[in-house]
Amino acid sequence: MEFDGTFGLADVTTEEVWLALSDPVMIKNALPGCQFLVEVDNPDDVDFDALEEAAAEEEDPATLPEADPEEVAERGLAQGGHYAALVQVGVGSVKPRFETVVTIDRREFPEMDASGQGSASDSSFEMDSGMTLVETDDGVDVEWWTEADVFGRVAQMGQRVINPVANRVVGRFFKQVQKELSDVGDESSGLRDRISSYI
Amino acid sequence: MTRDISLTVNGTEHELSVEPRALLISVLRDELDYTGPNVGCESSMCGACTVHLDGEAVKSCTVLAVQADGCDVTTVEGLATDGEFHPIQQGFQEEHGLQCGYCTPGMMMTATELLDRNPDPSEEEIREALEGNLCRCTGYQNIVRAVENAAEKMQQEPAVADGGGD
Amino acid sequence: MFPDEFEYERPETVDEAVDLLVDHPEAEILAGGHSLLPTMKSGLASPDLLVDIGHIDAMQGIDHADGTVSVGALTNYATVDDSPVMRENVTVFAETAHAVGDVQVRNRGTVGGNLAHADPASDLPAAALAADATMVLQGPDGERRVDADDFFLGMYATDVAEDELLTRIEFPARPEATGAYAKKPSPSSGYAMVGVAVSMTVDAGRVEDVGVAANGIMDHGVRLDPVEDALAGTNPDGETVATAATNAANDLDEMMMMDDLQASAEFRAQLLETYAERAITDAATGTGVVAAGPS
Amino acid sequence: MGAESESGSGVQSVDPDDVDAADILGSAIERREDPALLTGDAEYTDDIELPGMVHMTIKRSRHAHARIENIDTSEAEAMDGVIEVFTAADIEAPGNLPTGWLLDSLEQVDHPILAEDRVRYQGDALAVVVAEERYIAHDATDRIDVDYDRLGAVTEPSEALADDAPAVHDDASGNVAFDWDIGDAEKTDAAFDDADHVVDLDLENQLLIPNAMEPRAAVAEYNPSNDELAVHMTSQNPHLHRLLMSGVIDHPEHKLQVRAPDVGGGFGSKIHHYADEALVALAAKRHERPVKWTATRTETYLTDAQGRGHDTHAEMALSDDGDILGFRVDTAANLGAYLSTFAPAVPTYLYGTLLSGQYDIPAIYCSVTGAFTNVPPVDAYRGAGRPEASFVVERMIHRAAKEVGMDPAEFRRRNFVEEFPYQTQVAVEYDSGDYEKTLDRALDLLDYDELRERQEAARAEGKYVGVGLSAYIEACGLAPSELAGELGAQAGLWESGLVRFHPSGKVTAYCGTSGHGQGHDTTYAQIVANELGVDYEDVEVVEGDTDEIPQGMGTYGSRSAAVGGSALVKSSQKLVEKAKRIAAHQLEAAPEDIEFENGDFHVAGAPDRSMHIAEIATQAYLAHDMPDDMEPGLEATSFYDPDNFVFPFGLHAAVVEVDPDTGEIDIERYVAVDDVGNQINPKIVEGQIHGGVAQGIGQALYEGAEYDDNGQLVTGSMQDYTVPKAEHIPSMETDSTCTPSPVNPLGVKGVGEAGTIAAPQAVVNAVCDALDVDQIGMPMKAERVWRAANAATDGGEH
Repeated sequence: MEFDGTFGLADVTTEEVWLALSDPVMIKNALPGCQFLVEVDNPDDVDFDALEEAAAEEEDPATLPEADPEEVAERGLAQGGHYAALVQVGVGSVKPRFETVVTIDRREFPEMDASGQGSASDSSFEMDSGMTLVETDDGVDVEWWTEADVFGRVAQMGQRVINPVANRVVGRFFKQVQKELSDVGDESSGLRDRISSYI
Repeated sequence: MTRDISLTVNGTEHELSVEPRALLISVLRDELDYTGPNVGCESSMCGACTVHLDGEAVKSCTVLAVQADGCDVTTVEGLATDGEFHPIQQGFQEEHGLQCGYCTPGMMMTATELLDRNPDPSEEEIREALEGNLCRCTGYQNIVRAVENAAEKMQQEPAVADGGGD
Repeated sequence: MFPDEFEYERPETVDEAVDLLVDHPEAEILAGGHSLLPTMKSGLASPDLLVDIGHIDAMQGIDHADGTVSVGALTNYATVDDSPVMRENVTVFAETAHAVGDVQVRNRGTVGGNLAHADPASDLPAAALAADATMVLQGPDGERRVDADDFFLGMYATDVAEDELLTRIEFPARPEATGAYAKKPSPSSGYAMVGVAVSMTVDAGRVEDVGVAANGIMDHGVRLDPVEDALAGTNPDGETVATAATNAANDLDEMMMMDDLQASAEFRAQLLETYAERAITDAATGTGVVAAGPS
Repeated sequence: MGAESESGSGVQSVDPDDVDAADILGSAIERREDPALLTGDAEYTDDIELPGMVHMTIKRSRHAHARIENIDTSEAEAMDGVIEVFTAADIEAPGNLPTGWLLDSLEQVDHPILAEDRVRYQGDALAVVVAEERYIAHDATDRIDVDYDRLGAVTEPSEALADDAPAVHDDASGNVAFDWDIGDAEKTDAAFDDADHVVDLDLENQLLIPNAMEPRAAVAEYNPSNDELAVHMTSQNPHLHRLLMSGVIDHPEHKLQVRAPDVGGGFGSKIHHYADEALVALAAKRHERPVKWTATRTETYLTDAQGRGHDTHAEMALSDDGDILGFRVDTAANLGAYLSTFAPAVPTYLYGTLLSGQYDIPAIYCSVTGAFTNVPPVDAYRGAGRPEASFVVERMIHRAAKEVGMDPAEFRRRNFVEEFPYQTQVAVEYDSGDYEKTLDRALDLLDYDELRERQEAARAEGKYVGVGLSAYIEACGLAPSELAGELGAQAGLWESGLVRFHPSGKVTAYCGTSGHGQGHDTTYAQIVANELGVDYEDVEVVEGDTDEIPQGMGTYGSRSAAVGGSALVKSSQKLVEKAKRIAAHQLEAAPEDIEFENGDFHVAGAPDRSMHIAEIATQAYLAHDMPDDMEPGLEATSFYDPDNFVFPFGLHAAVVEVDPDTGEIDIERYVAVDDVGNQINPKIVEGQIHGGVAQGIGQALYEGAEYDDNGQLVTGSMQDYTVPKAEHIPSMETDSTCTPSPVNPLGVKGVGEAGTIAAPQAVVNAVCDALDVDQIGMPMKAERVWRAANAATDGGEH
């Protein structure tokens, strides 16, 4: 399955969007059903139960605009980095918990590619995604694409729901991103300048 | 964790203890040995498991046994009385309304409910009523005839019971 | 296949049920079970706790008083289909209930379960919208009423909170209205590829009041405002209806249109026009449901 | 027998008590199978409950193609109620499932019953769970954790044969399972060189899922003290299953019983030997307890052998006058991930040999490439090869008639074979036929000329009415064994029949076929009662049990009446011969002076000096007064090996109206005129036609296994794969003509597959006719038809 689209963000700069979309905390907050998103050393050996416990105890650090841009840049997604996430996309009574590992394959401002896979009981998925930021007259367009493959029960029994659910997840994600970023644009130009310096 | 329930099947009351997740069809077949209703699809499509629950046709693969607690269940085993075929059974026999017979118990349970509601259904009404019962053998034509045949028999029967024309 | 193990509770009253939901927000509600059990059997859902509300008598039955028809959430489709009160006062809902599933499903599936499940391809959401239904929800803080227009939020998503229960659906009684539902069923599942529900009141040859809504086309039931607008005040003759129906897909967000193995979004949009025309025509002639072709 | 029915209104059944014994053969008597099936007394495999029985489930591959890195069964094994979980690593050299039909160029590949390090289709078996209860076994299956290294998958035959396709088997280069051809390439090329017109079509015959209503199931019980193993299973051919299974699990054939209890439909899917039933037998031996496995519907979707799966390019050479000069067919056939039991025969000898259809075609050439793909094994499904052939022929005929500007009925008539026997250009010789007769009968029923006028009038009003014809031919009762052997069969194609008189004069007939809905108990009793002149009620029929029946080949390919029925005739005739000698002896007459009529033996010219055959049976077992050198007893066995196939035929027609706005197709009429030779029970014949047509309409309009790019089955339940419902199938008008077959003593031709072979192209031709387009793919779902209609009305490409 392939999905793609363009999402327009008003009154922000490419650098702000880049920094925000590189922030695992912000992504975690924006992604529906995401319990945690943390960097891991070995993508083949992730203890999701332990990470979930840890995530439940910790409080999320602040994101932009409250956060210090330096800290955000510090924890930002890195090329070659592996990130573990637990995503529970609830669709009515169907609430599969996908244990997911994402790798940032390429990260060159203003473009980023990532790939990942995950599994939930007798289903699994694989995906390749990418995005490019394009400056527009009144802000930034996020051009994104995802190629996703689903296997097992969800592929077989849930065929009817995959497309709209994926569309909704993506839609909500960008809406949330937009909401968080609109605050960035409101802030003093000081923050803007500081953000630019981390790109 | 199990739960005590009571089911009256074809007039016989059964008290039993079931897991909440046990499907009515599993309990009927595996616990109580009513193997007439069959399992065909597990997606609530084929209707081979159709039984009457308090007089209404239901797919017993889509009802938990605990939901049927206290209910009257009629299976295909309860159609004939005193060794005498129900008119729907006679209709299926006379019109060759079955081949492998696997869908037949469910098919007949749905058809009897149709005839209770509508004693003289048209072909279109019969086909619509059987929407939830799949048959892979007959092409449905003789099933339709079987239901029509049974409808005729059932309409004649009360006249006979009333003592005929006089 | 078989459902995974779960805990099971069977409250006898709405308050007991709500208490259980407050204590167990993760619980799934079991009404007729005809949406939930297939999902559990296919292994897609494994709730830890089922709250079986099937024995709550207060949620059963159909009442008609003071210009309002109230349908208990546990009322099954067959009861709605057969109800003279519904046929007279909420025709579109009765016609649509007749189009749900098959005989066995109609005997067992409940209108509340259907609406709360909010399957995009289900039939009743469009009828609830077209009939201007109000959903009555019971939660720990008492009763809450939600218009059908605000109730369906997305695929399997409604405005019912985790600790709330849909207890009944209220409809304005409209004995003067005709109603129809035209559906293109998926030949395999019987679910709607597209289904259009219409409730219409015509006075002196003019459309006085009309509700038109669709299932199957979007990720949730939607009201077709442009069609309603095009019909309002007109004489619903063939040409007017056909023209109005061409507006059916106008306001719909293509990105959220259903697009799957059964039918592409493009084809659904085409079907939507045809079935809107069929449903409106049928409502206009007051003859009831339009039967779809077999394929 | 042999009377042709009068009209299309359907056959009326009769109570056997109301039929004279002399008329039993050919009577539409009610079936004796029915009472048990109508009361719930039937015994399907899953109904069997044995003391101490445990349940088995199978963990199946999630992926269509992957390397298996690890299978962790520990969590499943730790569950309460789980007895054992085993994988390939836990059993000695997992057996390989054999292929029962070999071709010269065939690339044979291993097909282990449990995958070891690689899976090749979604559903490939990985591990087996044995547990005390059914629900627990299913729970445990979910808790087996498999690590996969996913590989690229391919599901379409033409794609599998492309250069860059993933390799399904390392040994099968280019995914080619075989290359096969038939006919004369040069002669056909020459015919095309001389042609006035050449037409061509790309035709896809989609993959279908059989969907017998009863899922496959098996119950095995093992007795360690005598090493006897009994397997009760959903089988169309218990003896063949026994033979193959004895090799797969290495258990002596004579200590293995395979029994088919009541079987809920098969349509081919219960012919083949799968891994699953062998695993049940293995599990019963491992634990010395009865073991039951019943497939879920999901499993039947993932693992039942599928049918069809052809990508074909066909070309036809024509003269200006409308003569067919040559026919060239190139097919890529999907064989799935492994070679199923009869898979290589289906797209070759059961397909290429039927490409002459009902027509006198002077030059034919057909080449077929069998392709491995990542879908379940593809094998015989109702019709097996013959529907594919008939589809290609009749679609091309429809196209050709249009090309030369002739009415399709007249084009057919012009090219029909008229003299029999007829030797085709593709190896087979047609036994008998009268193709014009079925065409004329069908055209009469249709009121064809009036219909064409109505079609034109409708078009003027913007309505799209179409008529589609299908003049099909099929080959049943594949034979003789010697020929089959030359063609690659690893089995004979005879059938055995044992007819046994009991001392009281009652009769039991045993046949090696194995019915599963066809009413063999009834029809065989009709045959035997007629031959022996005994009451129908006095004949019992036994099928489907290797412990009771001498040997058998089973029920498939519309062979049971033609081959099994004939074996019973032969045995009955042997009995009559022996009884005649006993009668002569006891009536003190010469055997040649004894006449046999309706069960009575009497001395010619002295009808009072007579004995009934039942009385002779008693005498044969008393053995007090037998002819010299004659053994006591009265029973006989025959192994009947026919000389040739039989070739049923017919003309099916569909009348449709198509709504171009919605793509909806309304089948207004469906007319079927079939000639299946003599009919033993016309009611059963009619039922077979109905059911076959429904499956054919299913293929034309609704059915199709669809896979995504990764080989995931996306039509994996009855919610997504349309098994036609009562509302989807029109009421059919059936009629028949009768051209007895000279091949067998009954003059029968076979009927089980006729409808399925005939129907798809009747419907497709009708829709193409309605929309005036050359081609619409199957299944003709509404959206596809809508697109075709719009392309047509826009004058665009289609």
